[in-house]
Amino acid sequence: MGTEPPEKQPPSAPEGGETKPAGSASSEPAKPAAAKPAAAAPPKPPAPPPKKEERTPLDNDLVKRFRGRFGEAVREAWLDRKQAILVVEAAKLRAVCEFARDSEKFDMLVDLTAVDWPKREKRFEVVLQLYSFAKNERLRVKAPTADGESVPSVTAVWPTAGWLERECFDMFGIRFDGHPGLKRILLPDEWQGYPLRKDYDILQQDEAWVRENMGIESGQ
Amino acid sequence: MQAVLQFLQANMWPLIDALVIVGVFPLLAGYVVLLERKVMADMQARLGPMRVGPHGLLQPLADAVKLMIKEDIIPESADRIIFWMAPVLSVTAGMLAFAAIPIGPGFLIAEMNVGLLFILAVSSMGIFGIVLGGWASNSHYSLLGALRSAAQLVSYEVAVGMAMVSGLLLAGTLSMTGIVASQAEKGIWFVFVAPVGFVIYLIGSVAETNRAPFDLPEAESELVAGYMTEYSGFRWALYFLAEYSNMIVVASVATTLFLGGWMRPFASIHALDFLDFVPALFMLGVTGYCVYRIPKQTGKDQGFILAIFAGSCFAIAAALGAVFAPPLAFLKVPVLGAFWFIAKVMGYVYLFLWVRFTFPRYRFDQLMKLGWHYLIPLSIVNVMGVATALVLHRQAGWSSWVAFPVLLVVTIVLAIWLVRAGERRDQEAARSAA
Amino acid sequence: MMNQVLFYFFAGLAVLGGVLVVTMRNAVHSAVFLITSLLATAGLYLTLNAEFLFVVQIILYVGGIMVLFIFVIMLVNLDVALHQVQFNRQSWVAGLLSIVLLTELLAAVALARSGGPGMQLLPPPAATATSLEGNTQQIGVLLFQNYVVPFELASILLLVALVGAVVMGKKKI
Amino acid sequence: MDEIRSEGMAPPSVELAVPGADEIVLNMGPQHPSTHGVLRVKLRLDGERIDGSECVIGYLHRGVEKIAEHRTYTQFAPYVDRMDYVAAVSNGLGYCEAVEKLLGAEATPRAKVVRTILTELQRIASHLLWLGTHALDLGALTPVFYCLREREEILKIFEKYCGARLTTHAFRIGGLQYETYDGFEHDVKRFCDDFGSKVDEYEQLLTGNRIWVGRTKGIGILTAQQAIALGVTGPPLRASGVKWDLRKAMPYAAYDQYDFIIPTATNGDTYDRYVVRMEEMRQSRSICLQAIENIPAGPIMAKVGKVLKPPPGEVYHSIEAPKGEIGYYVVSDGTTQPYRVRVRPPSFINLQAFDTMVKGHLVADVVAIIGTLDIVLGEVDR
Repeated sequence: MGTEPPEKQPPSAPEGGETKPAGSASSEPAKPAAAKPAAAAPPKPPAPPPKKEERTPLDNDLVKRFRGRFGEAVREAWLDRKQAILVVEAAKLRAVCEFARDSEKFDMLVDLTAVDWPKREKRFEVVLQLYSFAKNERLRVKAPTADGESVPSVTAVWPTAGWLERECFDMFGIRFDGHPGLKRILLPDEWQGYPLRKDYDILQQDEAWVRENMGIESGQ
Repeated sequence: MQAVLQFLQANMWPLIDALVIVGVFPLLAGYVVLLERKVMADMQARLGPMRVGPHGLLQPLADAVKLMIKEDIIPESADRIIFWMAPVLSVTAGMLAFAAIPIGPGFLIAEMNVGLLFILAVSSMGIFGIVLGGWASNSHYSLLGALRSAAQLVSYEVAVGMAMVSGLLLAGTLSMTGIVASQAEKGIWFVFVAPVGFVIYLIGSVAETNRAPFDLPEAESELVAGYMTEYSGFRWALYFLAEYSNMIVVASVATTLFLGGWMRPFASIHALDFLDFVPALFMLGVTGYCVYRIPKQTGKDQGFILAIFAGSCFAIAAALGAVFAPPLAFLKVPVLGAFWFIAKVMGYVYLFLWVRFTFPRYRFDQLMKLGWHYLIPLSIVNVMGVATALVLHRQAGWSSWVAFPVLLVVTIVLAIWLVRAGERRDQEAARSAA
Repeated sequence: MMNQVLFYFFAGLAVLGGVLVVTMRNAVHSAVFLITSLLATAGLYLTLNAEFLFVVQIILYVGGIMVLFIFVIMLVNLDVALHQVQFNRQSWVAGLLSIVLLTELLAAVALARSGGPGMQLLPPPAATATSLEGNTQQIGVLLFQNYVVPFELASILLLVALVGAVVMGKKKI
Repeated sequence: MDEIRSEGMAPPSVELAVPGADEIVLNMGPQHPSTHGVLRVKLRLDGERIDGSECVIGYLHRGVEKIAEHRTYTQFAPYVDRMDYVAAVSNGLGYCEAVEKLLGAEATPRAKVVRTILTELQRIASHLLWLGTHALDLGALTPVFYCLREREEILKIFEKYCGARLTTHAFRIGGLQYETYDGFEHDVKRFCDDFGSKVDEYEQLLTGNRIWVGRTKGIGILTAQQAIALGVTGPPLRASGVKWDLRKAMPYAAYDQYDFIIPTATNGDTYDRYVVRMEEMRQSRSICLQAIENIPAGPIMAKVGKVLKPPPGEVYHSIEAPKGEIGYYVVSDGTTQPYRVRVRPPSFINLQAFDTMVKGHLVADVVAIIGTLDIVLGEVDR
């Protein structure tokens, strides 16, 4: 990847680059239920301005409850494309998840993955997609973590996390504390490196393989 | 030497019969396979083999040639001698059983007074081919298939044997010709006297030949090909041959025991004697259809092959018709008998195929349960019912038109009760487990 | 003549099979030779025109009992036996016993041939092949009329053995 | 089924501890006729019963998520077809809608309806393939041919529409690439009209069959709590009694315009999943028939521009694929290439429930349970 994204935008900073205002404005009335915001938040602006800012800070009841329970551990909360995002401290992840499941009725862990941001202070972001059957709402919980740090496993909260955390470990090398069997899942056990990290170089892998197995230098 | 020659001379006709069966049977089995594939294709909205010969008529020959020239592979860790011996044993047992099967009133290799038991004994030896083959392959799939096969055959043999007993009680003899003669004498096929026995035999015989839905030993979704997994080429073909010969043997036994053997339908009603012309007319019809299809074939050679086929069908039709000529009258009963026998066997085999393409496969414990919990008790009830009816008929002087239906009703009522009780037991077990 | 050829063939096969059953190291091979031996015995019955016995021998011993034998042999891991010495020190006891048995048999045959008093072990050769036609029926009559009590006793004994085996074999009933 | 002693296995797994005296470990696959691809299952057996299991996956891993980072948004679209290759249209729909959401664009009404029709046809095709292979696994030889016959009709419609049958790449970001061909409505209508009686025919073959019921009832039970805890979605979740379908819960494409019901069952066993899928096929047929009545006129592509440069940010969008919820989590850094694309594969997550479902069953039931999960290894491994 050539370009590095803007690392951390202040939530209200105007967004540069090309904009496509037509779609987002007209889409609003067309899909009344399609993209329901995670929480029907009263402070949200009723009609989104046709500009390109997708990231609006979120401070609705749901976030307030999380903040009330975990205080500073809930770092940030915002809406992106009408989807609620909650950034929490990695160390508190499990407690937050338990709270989300038990008190906020987010009873299904839809997905657990990670994103690598090499330039950030904490390069990984563990991303959990939660869903509540009772409220028909989604919530995205993010927990930044640095390379070498480990994140508390949420397998005890949602058994789904078992394989998802293994995949995360497989692809990013993020360790999950308390996972019952953290080992590679998609890649062979003897695989070197973590492919979905941004600095993972396939050429380097190939050269190493050729050197090791064929005894020649790769021509790639 | 002299003695051997004498022996050969004395037993010339049976030996020739045997040679004919051994020589022709593999071809026949090949055509049964073709029939199976065609029937399957028809039921599954397909065409089936169409390439080798018109409508795939030469497919069996092509298959045979392919299997014979295929590389012969013996797994390295296999027990070579037993691996070699097992399919031979299987096919021997299958073919040996033909010795006692009366295809027509004269067409029979060995007239034995224990013919039925002989068939039972010889086919029970066929298990060894399967079990030893599975063991000798030294593969887990094979071994599991072999073990399943052995357990299944031993279990269902009981039910099949008891079903046979119900027929034997009616016939009063173990001789195969005697059984048919007895049906001719009584003027009724035993299937109408002991239908429950026939149904049990039908189910049991499907299980005994390892055919779907009881094809657990070779269930491809679980055990790849069961005991045949490591076999290839001609050895595999031998197993295949054994399976089909077993099928034909059980069908022949059913035909003899329950379906009146070589007798034509309504043999005792002389008003229906015109049915004797059915064989010739049927073959004529087949000939006519072949001739009708000849111009529709692509290419001359295909048409030529179909013409040959039509010619041979016509020859058979002519032979079936010729027996009505007075000088050949002595051939009438055997030739027509052979036709009816083969027709009935094919009808029975068709049932096998029909069942195979319709039903899913049993699980092994369900299969064992069907055998032990339902079929065996039912067969015992059935034997008792038939025996009671016979006693009432012979000793108490009841009319057979009263005794047998009454006992049949009793048997069926008991059977229904048995099934219901079994279901209730299952439900209770499921409830207590949950 | 033909009968004699067949007799010696079957008898030889039976003896050979018997010897190989004992000497084979692999249990499955032993079982195969036991089957051979049993089949040869069945063949002997056939030469005697005892068709029913022939068939029953095959159904019961070959088709029934031997299948279960092989079943068990395959289920139980017998690889250990392959590496053990088969002829241990008891072999001389076995040898002695077989010599005693052979002497006994020979003596019995000799005595019967000499036709001494009370030594008519073999029935007089009155029954010819033709008169044996309906021997199935004769066996039936003997078993179910003349010897019905011993027959039933034997059945009960077998039933007891069967139940006992199930009770011992099953972990919980 | 190769028996592997524990020391023969490369890494000692945590779930499968060293087997005890009475336990053996049975290995199914990766080359096995009924694991539906290259799935390897290690079963720990106590006699005939299954004590525990472990799925070994990844034999078909192609690094789809990594590939996405080196392609533009448009270039990546064909790759998603290769994940669940028996339901490529659904995968494509999910991806296209996710990127549209990221762009803030929306497909035109006409495109939406055509997308709905094709996706529902794809659902029928996927379920047909499932039914055929599932029945084949359980020994019923015939249904698979009937199913393939009907699936062929659907694939023909796809072929006429976009030229491809399996990996269709039918949609584009912002709408459709192709206008529907002449007679599209007629083809779909004819298929739907025929299909109703065909489903009844399959049911006649299987539903009341005692062997079928015996093989499927009470096998692989998943309660609603277990299903939710394991993240199971799609028909397995609905068969457990949770009336939840993304088409209703968070409508996408044109689903909010049509009447259909969400079939559910109560026991959560293999039979119920079968019943639910059969009913789903009927519902899909009904949706197609409703949609074909009134396809709005208009353009098929929204104005999204030639070069797609979504503003920085991220979006998670999921649709109800035939196998469950397929979700795309797309992160944009404002360039033409996605910064990260995460696929939430329904097969992968549903397969995780295998261990729960298989415990206490017989080895022969493994085949039924793998079949009833309706997994595609291309999607499990990606």
